Amino acid sequence: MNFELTEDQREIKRTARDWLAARYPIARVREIALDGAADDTWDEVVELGWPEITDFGMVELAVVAEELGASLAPTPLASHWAARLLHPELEGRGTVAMWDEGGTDPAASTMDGPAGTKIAVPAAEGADVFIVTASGGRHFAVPSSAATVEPARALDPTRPLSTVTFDGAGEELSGDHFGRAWHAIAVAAAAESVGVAARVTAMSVQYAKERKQFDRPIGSYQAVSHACAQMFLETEGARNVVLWAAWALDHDPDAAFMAANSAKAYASDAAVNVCRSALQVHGGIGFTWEHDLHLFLKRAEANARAFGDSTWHREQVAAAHL
Amino acid sequence: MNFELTEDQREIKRTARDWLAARYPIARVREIALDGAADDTWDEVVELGWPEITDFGMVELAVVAEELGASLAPTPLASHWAARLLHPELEGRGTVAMWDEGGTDPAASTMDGPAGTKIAVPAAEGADVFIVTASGGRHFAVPSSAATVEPARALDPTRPLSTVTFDGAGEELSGDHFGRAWHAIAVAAAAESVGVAARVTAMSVQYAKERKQFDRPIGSYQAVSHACAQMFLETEGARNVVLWAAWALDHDPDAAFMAANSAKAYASDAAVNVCRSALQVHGGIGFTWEHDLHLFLKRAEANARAFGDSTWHREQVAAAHL
Amino acid sequence: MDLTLSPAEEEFRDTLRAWIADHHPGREPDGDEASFTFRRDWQRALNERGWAGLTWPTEYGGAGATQIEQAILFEEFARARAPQLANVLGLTMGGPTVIAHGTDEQKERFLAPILSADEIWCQGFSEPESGSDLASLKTKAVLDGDAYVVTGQKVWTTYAHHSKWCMLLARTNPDAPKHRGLTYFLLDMEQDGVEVRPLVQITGEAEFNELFIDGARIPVENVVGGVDNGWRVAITTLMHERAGLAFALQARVQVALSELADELKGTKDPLIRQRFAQVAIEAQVLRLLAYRGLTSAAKGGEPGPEGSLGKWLWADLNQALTTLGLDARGPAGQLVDDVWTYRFLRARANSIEGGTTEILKNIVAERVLGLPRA
Amino acid sequence: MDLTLSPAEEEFRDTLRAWIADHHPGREPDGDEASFTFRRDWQRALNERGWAGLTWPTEYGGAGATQIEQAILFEEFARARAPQLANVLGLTMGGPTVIAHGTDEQKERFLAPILSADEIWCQGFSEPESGSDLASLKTKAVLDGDAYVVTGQKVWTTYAHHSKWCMLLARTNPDAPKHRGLTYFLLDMEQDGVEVRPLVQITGEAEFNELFIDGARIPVENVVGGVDNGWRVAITTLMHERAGLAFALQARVQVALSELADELKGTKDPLIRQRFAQVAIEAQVLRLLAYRGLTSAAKGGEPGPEGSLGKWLWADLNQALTTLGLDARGPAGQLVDDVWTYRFLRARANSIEGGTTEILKNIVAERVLGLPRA
Repeated sequence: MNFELTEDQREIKRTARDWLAARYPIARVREIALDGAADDTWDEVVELGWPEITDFGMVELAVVAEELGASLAPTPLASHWAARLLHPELEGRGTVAMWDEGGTDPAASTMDGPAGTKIAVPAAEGADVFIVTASGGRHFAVPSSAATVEPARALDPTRPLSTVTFDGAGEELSGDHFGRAWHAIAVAAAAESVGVAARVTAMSVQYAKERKQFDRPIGSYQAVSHACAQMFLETEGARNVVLWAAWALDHDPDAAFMAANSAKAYASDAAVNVCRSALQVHGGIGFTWEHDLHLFLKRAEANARAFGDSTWHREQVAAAHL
Repeated sequence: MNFELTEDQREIKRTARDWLAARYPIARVREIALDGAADDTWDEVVELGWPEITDFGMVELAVVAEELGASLAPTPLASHWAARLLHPELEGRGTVAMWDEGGTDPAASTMDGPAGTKIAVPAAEGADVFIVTASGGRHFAVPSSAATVEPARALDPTRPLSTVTFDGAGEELSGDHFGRAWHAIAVAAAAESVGVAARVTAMSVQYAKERKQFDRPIGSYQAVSHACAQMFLETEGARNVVLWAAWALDHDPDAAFMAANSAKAYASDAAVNVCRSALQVHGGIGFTWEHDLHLFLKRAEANARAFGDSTWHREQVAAAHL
Repeated sequence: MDLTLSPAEEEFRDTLRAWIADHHPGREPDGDEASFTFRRDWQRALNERGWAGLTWPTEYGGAGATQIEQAILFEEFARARAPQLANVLGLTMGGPTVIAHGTDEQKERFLAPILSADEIWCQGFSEPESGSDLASLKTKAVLDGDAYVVTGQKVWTTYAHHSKWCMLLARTNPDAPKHRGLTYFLLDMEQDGVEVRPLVQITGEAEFNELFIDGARIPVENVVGGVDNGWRVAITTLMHERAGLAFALQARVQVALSELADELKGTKDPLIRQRFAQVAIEAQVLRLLAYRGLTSAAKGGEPGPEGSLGKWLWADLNQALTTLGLDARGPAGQLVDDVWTYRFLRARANSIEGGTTEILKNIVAERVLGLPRA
Repeated sequence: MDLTLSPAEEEFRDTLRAWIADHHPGREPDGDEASFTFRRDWQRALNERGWAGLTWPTEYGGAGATQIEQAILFEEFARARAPQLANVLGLTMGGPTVIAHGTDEQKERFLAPILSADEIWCQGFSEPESGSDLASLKTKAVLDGDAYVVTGQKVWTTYAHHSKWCMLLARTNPDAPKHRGLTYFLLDMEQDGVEVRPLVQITGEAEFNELFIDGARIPVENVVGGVDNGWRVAITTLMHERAGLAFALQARVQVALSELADELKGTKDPLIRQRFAQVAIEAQVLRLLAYRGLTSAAKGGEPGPEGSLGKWLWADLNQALTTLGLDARGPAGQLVDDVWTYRFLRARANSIEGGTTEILKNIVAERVLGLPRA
């Protein structure tokens, strides 16, 4: 019984943090996300072995994902992981096309096969393979040659989304790994939300110490300090439940699915709550484009809606109990 | 356009407040509710004309009901009003038997006529007439001779509840007034919740000024002062929406039903929120039996569940809009 | 107690409603300049009818109408999705301040161009270091002959780039206690030493500006309400703004609510239905708070707590409403739509702008409930 | 990272589980005296097995077990709905305090009867005027020969009417700063000058007592940890309580949750389902916070923030859980049932007892986040 990262896991965390800090300082994130600069680190990412970390272990993946969230790195790694979890033999870079137009249930596509349109497909431009969901819980691997990508307007500018039309070509995937894969995808997304929440909590605490009004740091007012304490509670809670779920996916299959649904529900809400509250703590300055807070807020809001929102994941938890 | 009580309405309010303060100081309420002392003011209530205030005007009724709530008077007036609104020709003292065993929808009894058992019947002992709901939206007036009353354990000790079994005798009521009557009943209950909320808000503010910890009045801490401000907001809001609904029932039929559902939903929640928050402001002392706060809390909780809870009333509002 | 309109009020409403129907210029064009011209033309049309300064005294070009008639106007404008007025800050704050505290010469000089939108007004109160603690502001004004020389920085100045005049609060006495050393000026924006820079918000729009003031001059006759008396002048204007605002805000909420109802019509999702109903109910609570405010105002008293409560409740409510609008889109909420994404993001500032919710709670706790100051 | 038990821990769990199954005395009887005897007998049985002071050093009659084994015990007790231990405060607070701060004579005298439940302990810290501000307490102890004479009033003393010993915090130096003039005593309850009155709560039960102390005597050898050093002695015990408590509390929440799940099984109401799921998720969050605390403790460091976070989260969670239990009854919630009414009312104190949520948030803000003190 030991709820600490191993030395190896801590080393992975350090590497991720250092590499992301070097390649994706927030100014660089803004250049890519807001000014359209090209993101060109994929080869390095491959060299670091991160695209295949799905084979390595879910805790390791969650550790890297948290750092991804904390840095807002606009790399297509997360959507590639999702594709690779669903299609472990995938070659090149993948992504997942899961949302029917007008659909709301992440687990219930009504598409009749890999023919039709999907919305909100992450990192579609440059992807080699799309994993496309269809009715009856089927999954297809579709090469980019069979997909027409139309950029969409993403709420979160650090993560481009597209509308993608598939012409029907593609290979159906088989196996009994889809259930675990979707739960692992949820945990990875939840881990990113933890990273967002943690970074924004730290920013808020720092600001509350520095900003003075009425000759006192605003953090000396309970309206602010208790809001920060709440951010901390939810962030810590979210990180714990994400690590539990990640660990359980590899070591405790009985608990894993409910843990994963719990992680996505709780971490999505935590990141959203933290960012909304952080905006209040920051006051006017946090509402400006030049401040970084809105980028985190938009990531939190978008991520909360990706791969099933907290309401949907809670309903899965309810179904397991009731 | 004038959102103030008329001089007549203010006079009714003063009379109610003074009379209730004289007859039902909280020590007397405790004697009746907790020690089983007899409540013997009904003749005076009749003399004041309050049992027939249902004929007079809903704002007037709401004004008295708010004072009833603020005093926690254990008089059976509110349940009599409910009966009289459903059965304007009622003779003697009435009450309403509406909840089927296991039922949750206040508007959908499955009882086949005035035969069967109702739970949570207020002020059943000593009532002359029971208005009993049955399937298909039917209402029956049942004399007490046809009813067997079994006292139940009420959450709110100031308002006895009984399980009542009806033997089948009774006269079916007719008319097109039932819709308005049920909405008026909801508004009367909501007005009582406003009285509870207002009294408890005042108690809490007073306590926050007096109680010192760390050499400061606790009301100087935002954790406490903002909680009090929230109580005040919800109480004022609840009072306004109750008065609007009361006024609309007499003067603006198009708005009346939605206003009444809104009033019951909002005031129920307000009283519950205020009392729960007041317990936190009071700390340990508010958790003792000897302190009066729990009596208000129990009234707020019970009243929130009487005549349809806030979820049910919100659904009616949603149905009107959507 | 009577929530109906009087016959005269009903007649005003009907006349107004017909006038709006006749003059409504349609959908606002895109683009800052086109939008500004559109709003200015709309205000001019309203002013020609005599209604731009509806509650202003007739001697200053107003219609001398009641607060209730003003409320009717807000509601009818909202109902008809009428455009905003170009000179909203001049009409609701600048003009009333000059009327209450200005000299005869100031009234003569400033009021008519406010109504006609020939001169647009903006407000220079907040500074980067002085948000909630407004009285700590540092912009200073030093007397130099017959003019003050002003240096400092202001922020959140809506419409500054279209404005001729700025209601400027600046420190004239650095030695006095912080509330007592401020003066309320009317700063001519058309001069060297005043630089306006757009301040882009998280919505991507530049609704506000930053104002950099470096040696700008204000003639002494442009002091309003006396030197070192600026706090009192500003605060009465702010209270005025907050009470009247509640009505305008609730009217706009009703419009957004009905748009959301149209979108959600027929939805079976009980969670969405409950949230919608709660928002609808709170919108009524807000409307009734505004009615209470009208009743207080009609009795001629000081603005009651309704203003602070209303602003606070509105912020909570508008955030809940716009979040529901976003959430109801389901997974498509990851994408920007034409309505709710913007509204959701914009609404995040509701609990900050014009008095943070924390400050409003302090006001209610201290001034209404009499709780001790923190 | 590894959330599994070691083989040794698994063996302990299995042994414990079998032992509980063999010795479980069934449902607790009604009535204060009968209930007390029942809990005392249960503790004695446990003590005969050597597990009453599971984590106490073996030299004092404990089992010298790890915090993890203690957590296993809490979980197994909760799982089996085992009775509470009669001397819970002696076991979790009094004993550890004596072990940490007591003299050899005190250890010799006091520890064994705690384990055997021959002498029950209660805690005399809070006073009517000193709740969150514990250090302002007024009960005074004046040296008179070889004993202190104590006068004052204590409140919220669980089990005082069954207790032989009271952990009493009293002021011995009225001139020192408030934290520096307190001493930690062991007060013999069986004497004139100590009066216990039941304090009935909103649930109708008298779980706590008031303690009126008028001239009671405490021999000097019953000072623990030195005169005027009581604050430090008490605070380490409180921290100890809070960290260990989190585990016991989460174990009980799991039980209540599974009972609620049984009741709600098959419900179609999406609102109830969402609320249940949220509670179930937060119960896991609480459990994991407790695991974090174990990990910190195992590393031998100071108690981390988990204790304060856990107590705070538990209060929120248990209130949400019990409110859901009440709400799920629908209109029958107006009536008292056998489970949820009591639990709902009892849970209202969760955010007050053992540190109010406001104080816990202060602790997190100041000591964990380093925010300035208000």
